[in-house]
Amino acid sequence: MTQPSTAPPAKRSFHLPNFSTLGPLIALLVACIFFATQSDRFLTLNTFSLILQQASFVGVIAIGQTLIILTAGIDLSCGMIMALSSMVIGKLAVEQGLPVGLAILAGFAVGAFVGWLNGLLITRWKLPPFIVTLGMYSIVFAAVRIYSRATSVPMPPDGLTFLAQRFELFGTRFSYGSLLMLLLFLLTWLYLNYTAPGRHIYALGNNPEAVRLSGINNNRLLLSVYTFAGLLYGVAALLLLERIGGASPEAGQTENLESITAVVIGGTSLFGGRGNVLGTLIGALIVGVFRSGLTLMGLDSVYQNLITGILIILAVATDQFSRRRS
Amino acid sequence: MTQPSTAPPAKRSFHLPNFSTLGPLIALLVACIFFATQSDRFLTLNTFSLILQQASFVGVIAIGQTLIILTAGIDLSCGMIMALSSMVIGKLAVEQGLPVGLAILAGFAVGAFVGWLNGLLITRWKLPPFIVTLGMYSIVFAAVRIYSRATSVPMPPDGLTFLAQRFELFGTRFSYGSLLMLLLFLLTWLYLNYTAPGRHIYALGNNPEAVRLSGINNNRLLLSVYTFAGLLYGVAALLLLERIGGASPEAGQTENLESITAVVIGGTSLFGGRGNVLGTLIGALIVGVFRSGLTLMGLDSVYQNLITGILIILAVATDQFSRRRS
Amino acid sequence: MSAPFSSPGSSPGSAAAPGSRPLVMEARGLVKRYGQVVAMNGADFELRPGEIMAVIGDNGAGKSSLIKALSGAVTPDEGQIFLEGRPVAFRSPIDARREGIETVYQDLAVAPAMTIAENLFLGREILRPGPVAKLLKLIDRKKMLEEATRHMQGLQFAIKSMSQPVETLSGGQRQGVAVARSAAFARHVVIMDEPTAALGVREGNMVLDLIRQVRDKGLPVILISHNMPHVFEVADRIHVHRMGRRAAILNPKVISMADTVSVMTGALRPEDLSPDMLAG
Amino acid sequence: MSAPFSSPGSSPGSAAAPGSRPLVMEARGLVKRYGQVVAMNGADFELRPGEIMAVIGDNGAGKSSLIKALSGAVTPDEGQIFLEGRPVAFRSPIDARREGIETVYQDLAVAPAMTIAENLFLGREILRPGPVAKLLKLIDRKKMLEEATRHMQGLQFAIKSMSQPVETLSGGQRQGVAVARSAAFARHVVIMDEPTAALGVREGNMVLDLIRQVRDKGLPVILISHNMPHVFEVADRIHVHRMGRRAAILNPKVISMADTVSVMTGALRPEDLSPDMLAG
Amino acid sequence: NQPIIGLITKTETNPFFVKMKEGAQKEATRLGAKLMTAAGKQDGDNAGQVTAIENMVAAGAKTILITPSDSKAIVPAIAKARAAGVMVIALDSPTEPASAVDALFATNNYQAGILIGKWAKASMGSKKAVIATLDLFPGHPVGIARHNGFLEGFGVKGVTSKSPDLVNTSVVCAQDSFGDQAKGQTAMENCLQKNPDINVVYTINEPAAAGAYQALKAAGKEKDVLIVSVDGGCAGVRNVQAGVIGATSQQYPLKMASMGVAAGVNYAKTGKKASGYVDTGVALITNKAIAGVKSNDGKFGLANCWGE
Ligand SMILES: Nc1ncnc2c1ncn2[C@@H]1O[C@H](COP(=O)(O)OP(=O)(O)OP(=O)(O)O)[C@@H](O)[C@H]1O
Ligand SMILES: Nc1ncnc2c1ncn2[C@@H]1O[C@H](COP(=O)(O)OP(=O)(O)OP(=O)(O)O)[C@@H](O)[C@H]1O
Ligand SMILES: [Mg+2]
Ligand SMILES: [Mg+2]
Repeated sequence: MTQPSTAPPAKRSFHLPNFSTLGPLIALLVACIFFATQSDRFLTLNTFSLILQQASFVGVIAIGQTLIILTAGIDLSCGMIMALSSMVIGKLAVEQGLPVGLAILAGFAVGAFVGWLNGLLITRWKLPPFIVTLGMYSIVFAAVRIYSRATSVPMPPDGLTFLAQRFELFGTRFSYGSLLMLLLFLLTWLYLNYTAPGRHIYALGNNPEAVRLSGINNNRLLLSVYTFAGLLYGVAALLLLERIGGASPEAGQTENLESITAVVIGGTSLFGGRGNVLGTLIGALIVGVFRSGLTLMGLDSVYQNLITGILIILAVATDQFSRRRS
Repeated sequence: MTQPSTAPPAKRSFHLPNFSTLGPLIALLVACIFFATQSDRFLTLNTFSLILQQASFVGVIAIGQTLIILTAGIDLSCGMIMALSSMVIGKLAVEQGLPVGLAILAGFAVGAFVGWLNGLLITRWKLPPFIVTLGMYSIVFAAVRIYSRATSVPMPPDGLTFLAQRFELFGTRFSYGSLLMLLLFLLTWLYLNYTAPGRHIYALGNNPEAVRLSGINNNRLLLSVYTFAGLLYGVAALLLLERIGGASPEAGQTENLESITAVVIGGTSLFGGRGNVLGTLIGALIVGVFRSGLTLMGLDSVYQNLITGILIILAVATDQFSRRRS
Repeated sequence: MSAPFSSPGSSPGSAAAPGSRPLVMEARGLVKRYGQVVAMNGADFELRPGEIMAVIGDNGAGKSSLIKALSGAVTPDEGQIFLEGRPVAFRSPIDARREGIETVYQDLAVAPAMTIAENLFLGREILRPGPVAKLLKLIDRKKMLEEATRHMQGLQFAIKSMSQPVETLSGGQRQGVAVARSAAFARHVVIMDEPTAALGVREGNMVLDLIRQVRDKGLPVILISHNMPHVFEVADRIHVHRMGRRAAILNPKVISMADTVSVMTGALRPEDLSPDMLAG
Repeated sequence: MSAPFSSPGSSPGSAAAPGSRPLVMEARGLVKRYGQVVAMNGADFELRPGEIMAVIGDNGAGKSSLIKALSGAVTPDEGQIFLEGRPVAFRSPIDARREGIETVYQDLAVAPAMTIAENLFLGREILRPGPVAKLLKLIDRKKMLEEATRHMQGLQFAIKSMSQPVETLSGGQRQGVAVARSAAFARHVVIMDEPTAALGVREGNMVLDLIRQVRDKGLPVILISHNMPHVFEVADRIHVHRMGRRAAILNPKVISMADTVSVMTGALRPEDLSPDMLAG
Repeated sequence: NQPIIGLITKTETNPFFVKMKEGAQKEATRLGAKLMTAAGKQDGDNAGQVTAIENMVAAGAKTILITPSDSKAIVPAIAKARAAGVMVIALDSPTEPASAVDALFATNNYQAGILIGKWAKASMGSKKAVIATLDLFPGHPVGIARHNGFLEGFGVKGVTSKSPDLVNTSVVCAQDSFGDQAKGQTAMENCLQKNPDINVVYTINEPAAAGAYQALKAAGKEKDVLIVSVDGGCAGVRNVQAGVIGATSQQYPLKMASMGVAAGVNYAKTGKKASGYVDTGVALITNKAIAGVKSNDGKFGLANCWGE
């Protein structure tokens, strides 16, 4: 969030941070066990499949958010970019009658383009990511409204059917969307850990000056991260369309905070350079488990808010304590 | 936002950051000149008084937010704490019939208490401020709903009248609330620049390890910052009551983003340790000027969103460029 | 500064033979593990009143870890620290500061965006006179700038203004700030972890002078350094650290620089030294 | 390594007299201002093929600023840099790297949370074989660890594992990582800003050896150091920097250490030296 | 074995929905049913409502009552729930198409707008009206229905219930208030800056109206400006009696909720689903009755208001 020109946060620590996803995982398990004792409907594959589905598009957004936060940035426009992409896909496929494949490609391109625009403003003008993406949020918000004329576009039942398909596993139906999300998490994890540009993303968040001095083009790297994140928001748009069966002009307003929450619960530092994208997956699932478990317990929605607040703090505290132990 | 245990971000820069508020000020002036050419109603004392009034409670919240961001933290619960305080003051004064002064004190105490709770979780359990205050947002949100039973409390016309008074200056009526906000900005600026604890706040955000090693009690300092910020949110509650003439259970939901925006536009780094609270004042005013100016131009609200997004980016870009010049 | 064989620690300020006055600082069997790495492995340490005790050793031997334990910056896993004979357990640098122990850390704990003067006085700002000012903790900027200039003048760094942010200083100038800070405020013990590493010839000698001045005020100094000429110039005794523990305490008045290096690198075993080379 | 008076730069790799082969690097009139501070004030510089050029000077003299300009890390306000005779304008360290210039910066540009191996290979990771791996830029972790061990072995730091994060290393070990990196990858010029400052006696000597090896491969080395014995041990010529500019180039084969220090501190004017002490 | 009934509101904060929830809770307790509640994060949060539907179906709800945030986008999720044998009733606002749910218990928002529009027109008499509107936020169907209904009632030409978007003919200042008091006040202040002659203010709901009144009072104009609103909450009705609001269209969220719960219990007992559109009614509340516009006074309003 600083200007790339001000340089290396050469952080040091005596207590070694533990990058494993063990902490969040423990919190997730504890939450599951707790809810299982509260409702016998909780510990079913069905619930599990549902939580995965519900986490799917925020999860994919959170992948992009993780990449950006690893570079010590932040993206407030993520949900809106998704909304725009979904509107583009919906409009083109349904109203313009474009082939579905082409419409999807156009949606992806729009997502990547807006992401690229974010990256351009951040790298060229050296603006703080917070401001650029906040401004972009407003701009894309207006664009969605103007483009959609504030009307949602329902999917025709035979339009994107392939998306709505489910597959059976142990008698439970899972959505391809959940599968895609899991796959993207895995691929991103591999990318971050086993490719050179992946490692550079960590280094960039860790000490941008070191990256610059080692002859890597910081700006190009950052630009590619924001563009790729935009592409991921396009993929999230697809999952959103699958999930709610239509493009809504009201979508995308809360996903920024939700995705950042998943990232931080997952143990990634908002200061960049430290974290793990699989932690983000667990973070997204933890939020889903709370929501689903509390609903199953039949709690009044106001009290759900109360308890969710407490549980989020406890989940991260569990993580902290488990790190301090190890 | 990291765990205080992981240590010193010993940032260095070759291009010296310029801490003056010159950049934001230029952006503010440019915006004012632009709107003055667009509407002859803009350049009036009346408009100015109104913008000040509208900025008043978000402005006071943004003071607390600046202090917290200077320590490399963040507060998402600020608006909600204000809502709770205003509800407490309203309920006690109107429904319980407590003397107004006592009710206000109780409101301040509640604000400071919740702030202290934030600080406690952050310092004792070493949790990231993002998570603690996000959780606190949900908790206080629920508390406000339960406590207010979702009903707003109107001020009796003779209840907090002293608050609603205006004073005349050059034929324009200014509210005491605006005055209070300006005063608080000035005092905080003096505090940050001319007292030992004020300087420690900067140092803490700059290099927490250096502060720890120099024998300052980091935790106590952080705790006092969060508590003081909570108290400021209590003061903001008073201004809110003055402004809208009653306590609303729906208040406080957007002030976190708004105050962070004012802080960042004002040139304070989200990484802590660098910034100026007077910049925050200018940041808050810039947002008010945009809103007021665009309305005067008679723009449709969708387009207002679009333009606001662009203007926020341009405002910070102006700031950046003016720094690079100097 | 030559001294009789049998009397180690013979410089003006340093007092008497072992036993007569209690040790200022003592550590027994300190252990610190980081995962598999053992930074300290049963390290002992002692410091007599008014002496300059040099600590030398290979990179990674555990010198910084030792002094971090002595200054409260890290808590050892095992072992005991004594101050003036009483056992102490520093839980934070605040505790050590309270005992008057001042430390220059190797990674120079400074706040880069703040000015030199502010860094010098961080945590003990000069306040304006008057009870109101004391209550509000109003700082006296002018006085701080003056005092800072005075403190830094002694070291003769070519620094223009004390209101310059530390991040604009050169590597050596930054080190000068950290050194000046510790020397100015110590009341009991001064610990310096490689204070001359980044310094030029002239500036390094200034710091050595400063160290002697501190000793002459009666305060003992712990000096970690890789610079053998510097060590031999000022040290009363030399603590050799090897693989996480004390290998020997040498007498620089007797032993040669080459032999010292041999002990340090393990080429020479302390047992094989003549007894007078060892400092009691 | 004694040499005839008239032939400066007489070590094996270094070639010929001035003029016969073009200068590898040359700078003329470099100026860099930071607000009121003038870090470089018309600084000149030259580097001959295959020589070790030491750069010495007081703290804050502008040495780091000079080499930052030579390595593209800062852009000078005025002046010109030549590489093999052609004028170059480095706009970033990428440009300098592309020319085969490797630099160890004084503030050790490392990513603290990343492992030693990753830091060593940052920006030029070893990729797995095969076209797919090349396309995806898949890194070969095993090979990188092995290579890292090999590079670091030469310096004999007692580091257990190359997959340790750099932030867990001691000050000297960290410096070792930065030095090993530059030596391993240079193809044209190696620049080292105080590479031995935090090193122990043994490790420091290892680095001096390494510098000689680099020179023997035919690569010229720019060595900034405050350690006069080190400088005199390896340097072919000594560039003395004073108040933002070059004061003189000295011949270490002729001039004494004490005189050198005098020139550096300004006690002795270069004009007053005998001509043979100046290196052409 | 209690029947489980789910209630999904647009938000957690709007008193209208909070009271709806309380009404449903009371009725559920009376009839021995178990009520589950959920809400979107904010108005327009369709994804949150979809999630709530899924979780309630998973939790065994047999009836789901929903105030759809996005009338179109919610349809597929409702279809899935109905396919699982759940009866879905829309409350307050319809889905598009209306047939997507089993039944709709709602007020006609367009009608609510027409009522206050007619009243305002009649009250102004021959005076020239300068109109400001404090709307919900861009593109919200309820906001559009009330706003356009108000204009039609006011006699603005060319507005019909079919107009897809906010019509702004003869409106000098249209601002978003998000139905929030503080934001309503800011919007009103800015409108007054733009045109100090404003004398009719339409507001999306009563909190926004209260905000508008604050702004007018600060400008010393509260006596000269007519404020009309929609909702009929008790606080709003009291404001009508106090002369803050000229007239408001009262709605009956408690009625919607209790009817919905009763239908749910009935479905659980008899297996018979509710169907069709039940208009829960809207009444104009004002203390300044005007000939030709049917209205009720504040006393009636207070007796029938929701909230406290
Ligand atoms: N926070 C830490 N986490 C893990 N290992 C550590 C940590 N701090 C120090 N170590 C390890 O402990 C050992 C001793 O480190 P220390 O800094 O005490 O050495 P030193 O003697 O001061 O070395 P130098 O002369 O290079 O400064 C080293 O091997 C180092 O890698
Ligand atoms: N980014 C900067 N902003 C302002 N001043 C700077 C900056 N960088 C360096 N300087 C100033 O320029 C001068 C030269 O600094 P430089 O780092 O080049 O010195 P040096 O010769 O390397 O010293 P040392 O031996 O202590 O490392 C110093 O006075 C320093 O304060
Ligand atoms: Mg050390
Ligand atoms: Mg330097």
